[in-house]
Amino acid sequence: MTKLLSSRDIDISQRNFQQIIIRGDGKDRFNQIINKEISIIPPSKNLEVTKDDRFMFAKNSFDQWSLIYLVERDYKEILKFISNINSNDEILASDYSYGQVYFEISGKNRNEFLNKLTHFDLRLKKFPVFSMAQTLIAKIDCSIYHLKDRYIVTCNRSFEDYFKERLKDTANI
Amino acid sequence: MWKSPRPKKTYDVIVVGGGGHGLGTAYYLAKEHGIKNIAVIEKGWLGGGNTGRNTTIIRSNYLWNESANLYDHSIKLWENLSQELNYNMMFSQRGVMNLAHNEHDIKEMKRRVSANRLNGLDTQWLETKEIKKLVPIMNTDNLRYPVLGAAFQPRGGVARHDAIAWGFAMRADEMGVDIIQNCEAQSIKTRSGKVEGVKTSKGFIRAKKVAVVASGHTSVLAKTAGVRLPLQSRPLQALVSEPIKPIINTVVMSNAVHAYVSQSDKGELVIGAGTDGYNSFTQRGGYDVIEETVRAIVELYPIFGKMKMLRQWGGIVDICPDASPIISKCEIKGLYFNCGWGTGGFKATPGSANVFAHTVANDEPHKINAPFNLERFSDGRLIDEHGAAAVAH
Amino acid sequence: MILINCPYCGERDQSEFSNGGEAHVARPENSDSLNDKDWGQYVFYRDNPKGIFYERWVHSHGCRKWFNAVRNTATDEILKIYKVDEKTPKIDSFTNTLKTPSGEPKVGSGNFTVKK
Amino acid sequence: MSALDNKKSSYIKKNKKVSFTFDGKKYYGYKGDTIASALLRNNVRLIARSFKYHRPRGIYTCGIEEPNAIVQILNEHNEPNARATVKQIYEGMKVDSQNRWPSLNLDIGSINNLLSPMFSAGFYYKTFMGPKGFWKKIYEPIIRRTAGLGKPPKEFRSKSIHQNHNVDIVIVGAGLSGLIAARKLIDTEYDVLLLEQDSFLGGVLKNSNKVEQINNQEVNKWIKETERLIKISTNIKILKNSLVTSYNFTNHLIALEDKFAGKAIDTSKSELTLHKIRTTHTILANGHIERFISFRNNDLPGVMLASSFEKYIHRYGVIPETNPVIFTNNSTTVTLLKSLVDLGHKPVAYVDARDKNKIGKKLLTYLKKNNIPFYFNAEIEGCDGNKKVETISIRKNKNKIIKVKSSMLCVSGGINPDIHLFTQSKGLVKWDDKLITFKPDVPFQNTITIGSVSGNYNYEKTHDEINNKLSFLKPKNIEMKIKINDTNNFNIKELWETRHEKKSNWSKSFIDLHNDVTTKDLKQAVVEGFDRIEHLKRFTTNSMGTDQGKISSINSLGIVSKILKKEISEVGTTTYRPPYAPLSFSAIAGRNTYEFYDPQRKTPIHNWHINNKAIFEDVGQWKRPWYFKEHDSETMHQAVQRESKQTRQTAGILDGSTLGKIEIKGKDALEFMNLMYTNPFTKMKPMTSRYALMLGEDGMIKDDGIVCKFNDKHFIATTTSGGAPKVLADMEEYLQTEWPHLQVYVNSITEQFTTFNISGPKSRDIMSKVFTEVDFSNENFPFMTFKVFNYKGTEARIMRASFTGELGYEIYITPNHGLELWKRIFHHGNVFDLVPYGTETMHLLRAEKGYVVIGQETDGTVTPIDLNFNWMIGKKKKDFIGKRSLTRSDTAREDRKQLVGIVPLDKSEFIEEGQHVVERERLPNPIKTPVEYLGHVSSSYHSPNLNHCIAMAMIKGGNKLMGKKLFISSSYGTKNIAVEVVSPVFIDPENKRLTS
Repeated sequence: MTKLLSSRDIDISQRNFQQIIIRGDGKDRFNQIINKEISIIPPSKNLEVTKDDRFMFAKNSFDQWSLIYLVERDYKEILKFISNINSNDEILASDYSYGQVYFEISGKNRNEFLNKLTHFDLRLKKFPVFSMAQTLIAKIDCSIYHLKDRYIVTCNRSFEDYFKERLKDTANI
Repeated sequence: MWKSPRPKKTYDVIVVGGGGHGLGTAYYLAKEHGIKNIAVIEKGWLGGGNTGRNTTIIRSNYLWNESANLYDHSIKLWENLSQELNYNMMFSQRGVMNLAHNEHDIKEMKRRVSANRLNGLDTQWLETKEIKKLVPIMNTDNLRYPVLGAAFQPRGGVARHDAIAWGFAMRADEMGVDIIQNCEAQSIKTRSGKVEGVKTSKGFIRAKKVAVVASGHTSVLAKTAGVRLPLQSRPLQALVSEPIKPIINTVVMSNAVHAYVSQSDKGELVIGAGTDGYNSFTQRGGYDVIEETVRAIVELYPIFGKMKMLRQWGGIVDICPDASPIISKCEIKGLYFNCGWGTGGFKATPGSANVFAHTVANDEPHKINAPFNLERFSDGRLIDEHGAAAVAH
Repeated sequence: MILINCPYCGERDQSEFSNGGEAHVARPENSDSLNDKDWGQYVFYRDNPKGIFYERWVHSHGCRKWFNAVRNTATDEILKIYKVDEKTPKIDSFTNTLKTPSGEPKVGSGNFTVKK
Repeated sequence: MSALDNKKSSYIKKNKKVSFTFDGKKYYGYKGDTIASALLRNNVRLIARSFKYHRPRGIYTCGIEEPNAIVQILNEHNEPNARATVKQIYEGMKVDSQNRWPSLNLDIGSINNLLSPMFSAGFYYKTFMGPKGFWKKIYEPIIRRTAGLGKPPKEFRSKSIHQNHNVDIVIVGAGLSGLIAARKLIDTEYDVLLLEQDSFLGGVLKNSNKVEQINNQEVNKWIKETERLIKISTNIKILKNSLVTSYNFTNHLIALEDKFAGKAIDTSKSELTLHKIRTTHTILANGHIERFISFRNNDLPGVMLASSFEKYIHRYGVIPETNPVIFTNNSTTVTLLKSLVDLGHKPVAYVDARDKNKIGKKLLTYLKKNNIPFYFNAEIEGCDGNKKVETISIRKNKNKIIKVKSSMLCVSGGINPDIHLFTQSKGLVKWDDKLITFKPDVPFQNTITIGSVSGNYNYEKTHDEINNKLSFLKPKNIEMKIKINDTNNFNIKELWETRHEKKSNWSKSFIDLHNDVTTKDLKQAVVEGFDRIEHLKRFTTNSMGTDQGKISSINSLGIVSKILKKEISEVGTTTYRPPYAPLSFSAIAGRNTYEFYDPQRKTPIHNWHINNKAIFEDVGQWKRPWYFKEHDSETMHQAVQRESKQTRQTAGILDGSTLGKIEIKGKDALEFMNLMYTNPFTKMKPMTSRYALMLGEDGMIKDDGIVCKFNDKHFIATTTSGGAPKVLADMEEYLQTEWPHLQVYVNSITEQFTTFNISGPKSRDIMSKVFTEVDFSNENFPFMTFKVFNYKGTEARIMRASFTGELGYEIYITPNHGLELWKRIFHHGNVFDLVPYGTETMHLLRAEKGYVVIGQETDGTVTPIDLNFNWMIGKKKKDFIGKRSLTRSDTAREDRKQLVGIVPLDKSEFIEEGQHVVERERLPNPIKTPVEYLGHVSSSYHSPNLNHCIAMAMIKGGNKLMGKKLFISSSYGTKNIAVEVVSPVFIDPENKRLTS
């Protein structure tokens, strides 16, 4: 984790991370295949996030999941996992490792801060803990994960500089 | 100004739509084709639709020959219209500039400048420093997409939107045309492939010919006659600022940094936004479109950040798949359409009315509007002006 | 700005979505046997009603999923949202939901409907 | 007579003196003063010159509705058109009047007033026309110079921000009704946002003494207590200095917050916050606006709305004049009268248009008791004075004129519910005969109106009304007892204008002060036949000023309805357009402008490019190296020639990471690919790749790329850099909506693979050094095949492909290894003279080879057949997107524009891109009659490898014109360039370099 900024009850840090986007039907066989490989069941409820020490696993929509590695793994392991899953015709796993950046946003003012950059409704009653959403933040397509006291925001790597500048600008102005 | 007669039982021609195009059609039918028994029916007030809601930009620098001919025919009429109608159109030929912001824009615009030249139009290419001379307040280099040049048409400009509707209305009225406001066309009646008349909120009116010029509502009316048109009705918004002393003396349009602006004689900045991406008849678009436009204005003219939006409004524009209009007969005899002007119909008002009147009077298109037929959506001979229409659809 | 209830993500601002025009226009399977006119109808012609409109939207800045909506184009009110594989709601279920005004209301000069 | 401080008012901090200048002269006010209240304190009455006639104008109101007192703030980047009645002063503020020359007191433009017959309604349309050319050269420039209000702003860079809110309830306005509503919602389940335009809460409670006590408390105490309760609540947030300007569809509101109200702006901070609010319910508690009455010279400085006068006394603690004349047609002026008397002053006259029996005994007794000169059934005929009110003419008993002296005249023509926001929300309004005004009727959205905006002018009953209207929210029950100082029976007589006695050019009775429209103009327009209110508005410019006719638009309806002999309800109102008050462009733009206007996308190699003197080109949002400068003085032309030459001689490398990449997988992937692309993929061997084309249903080329086939169920496709999002979206669209039966998934992997294109005769040597484990021999790694292998613990994919016509490879690597690998390639490539090149060289090299670029050779009107791409069309395929369109009569024409190569006959000449192909050697200048042309030059470069210009063109029937002599127009002369039509492949037509 690299600290990006810390001001007025906002803390933001960032890191590179490993991630796999998995497409499939979410039915039993799909769950078994994944569970067999990494011993975790994909969340079944739309927009739900499950988490253990190794992974954050989120259901993005009815046929898409994002699997985020919380602890960096040997790349070969990930490639092997992807190749094993992809040996099933009805699943597509695409490697997203290092192709996206990961920002952790915490602090008391995190909602007000983020709402300077997005219209997304962050109120707890609309965006509960352990849920995720895909939305626009600072004009960029992002995923946002709600982990109790903080948000994880991910976006494509090519936007990294722009996104960071927007975050800093919002904190400073 | 004009009388407000009750509708007669029957007319030679009913023009549906009392905007500039419709009133102009009646005017030219009476003046050039000797047809006097005409009614223009308007559901609201004259010029209250897109005529009174647009940013009044006039230019003819379109890419394809067909369009250049049509729009330049119109400019030529504009140039004499104040005298012809004895009503000041306030046609101000202060020039229209289309900015290029990337290499692709440059290539596209230089091609257009060259095509325009061969078509006898006065479009020229401007380098950034020449733009800066014409519009010193423009931020040309310190922005996300720098200004790399522009296509400039000096004969282009702006005019007074109400004036053309009122001017045509007064002169048509003098020639005996019945101008009937608050008269909504509800359906077009046909029998065995021939038009019979129009059912209106003031009763049924019989007519030998019906010419529909109802912009956003054209396809709705066409449907009542069983005619399907390739149109989608979209919100298009515009806004004006508070008035200030003259600061910008030409019309500037930009597609990549999406905004167009001119300054009215009263001193307001007249700013056009883009269309919304969905069909709507509400005459109101999304606030996000206004924001997109204003941030482009602030980007291009930083000092305008200190100015304020005075009014914003929306119109309903009918958009064709190839961003070119339809001025055409159809499969029903005696039924004619002039529609699909999308975001840029105002500039064409006199030209469109003129050739449409010809089409209605002779049951044959004028050679200028012959390519703007309905068949092109079957045979594929489209007139694709998405580039030149200068509005990102 | 319209608020759209994505069946997968919930209510979001319209700026996250793209409109896909008329819904339920099937791509002809036997395009070779169609004449130019009929093919042109498929490629270029879409319904454009004032009132009840069955249309498509995609949550392009969200889950990227397509879905259908029934919207009153005279008021922009969304009357129903349904998934692509759900049954098309019948039009008569919406006839009573039409509210005035449509566009800028009219009266006298073409403006507000003024009730006395 | 001069202004006095009201010592009883405590809202202004009288212990804090503030100095500012107006037209260069220094004045003092107090902290909290607006420019207007401070100037009134200093007895400055002349504030501005009017729009058209340059007439002297003063302060007419005490708020956002001000039509006259509009000023320029010099020390805020010359901000034009600021409202003196809203903008608060601060130390060092510099204010100027507007629209006058040389000075406010002596304004040359006021000659317009005497020329006024020329400037009457619609004068633009009818005059200044002939002779032809005069409009353009003479009239228009003059009109433009005299019009306009403020001067343009000065250099400025905006710093406003946006703040989004999602709430359950918004309350607009924190006056009496807004505060009651808020109090009832404290600690309920709702998230509530309370918005107040002023820097304090209380509204009418602070602006007047209309309400005496609430729950036996002084109103000020009650406001304080309420504010405290709201602040400690968990669910209500207050925003002060926040004006709601727009009420959009689906309960979306825009409010503008001034962060520096009453303070000098700190330019490093955001000065304005634009709040974008999405709510479930909207409670409009935004009150009312007083309207004026038209009479002779009703624009003279010193004429002021009665409730505004009252507001200056109570809110700002300044009594603008101790002995004014009060002119009213309704009961609301009672409290002004009482305020003056309570302070020990009294009006010179109280003029009431109503009959005695309508006025009420209580008031009559009060007037008598206090010995106030009193006229009922009377009206103000007009007023006179030199740049200020001096003499006021009262018309009594229909004809008798009495003259009184005072410097101020307070006018009330009745009050209008402030329905602007309600109508923006598309709610319907109705006419109320008793109140003589429009009030809200049927809401269109979830809108509730409370208090005077709903037409409830009786403050005593406010709580009952709110209880009733908010009951569905099940709010808290609270005790409310409101004691008023006012009458609880609102009563008004219809009066829009009074009869004009004097006839002189200077005497005018205005209906729109801002735009200088007189009642005469309005009538004249009706006489001319404009009988529709929207036409009248446009013809006369009535209510089109910056105040949008807030104090006068209903009056004009009244006047027009009288002439037309119609009910006002039949005439209708004009449309209220957003925003409610002028809204700062800077605030609308927020931070989404300048450096943040559009995201910049950068590849993992971006910083290397910068360090190696790359000049960048914008390709969509991407920043791509356009060319690399070898040294600072190298020109673009030199750089591109060098890069191109070197690539063909040794090797060159391009950062192709911006290319779109899509992974396609599933049981039906093959069928899907066959439908999406023109090419057939069925017989394609696994681990090979193919150049592929995508069409629209209209048969026109939309995108191209290379498709890699792993097997029938797994593909990776590349797209153009700009086309990537659209291609992915189209694939998703077809899969989800058209062919849901196909079991296929697609993922974007654009960002997942950093991509390099290396090409040139030495590329194989370099690749062999970089990837020592791979056999790059032609036999093992032929053209259009690809391999996947391990590279430093990750996976690399290498494809033998080329966009230059040379031997070449495309390398795909995960982004965390991108830069390292790029450097490594150079490490090994340097000995082979490897050169980095940019997009311009890429375009040049591909043109030498005759390859097309989507968006350059194509423009949405080009079919594959037009490009001689018949070989790419899977003719045996039953269907693919766009197939049927290729056989329409127009697309099947043989004389369509087709792709050809062009070379100048004189090899020293250069053909310009975008110029046109003609059959004539010369063209006239200017061209009067259109010249036929065959097509246009889509690409043109100076080829360093052939050492002359090569070009591609799309020309009519091009295929049949090979070898023909034609001409190309030029931008600089009338002589065209003679050229020969040739094949567009200029280099290696046999593909030897590509495949060996």
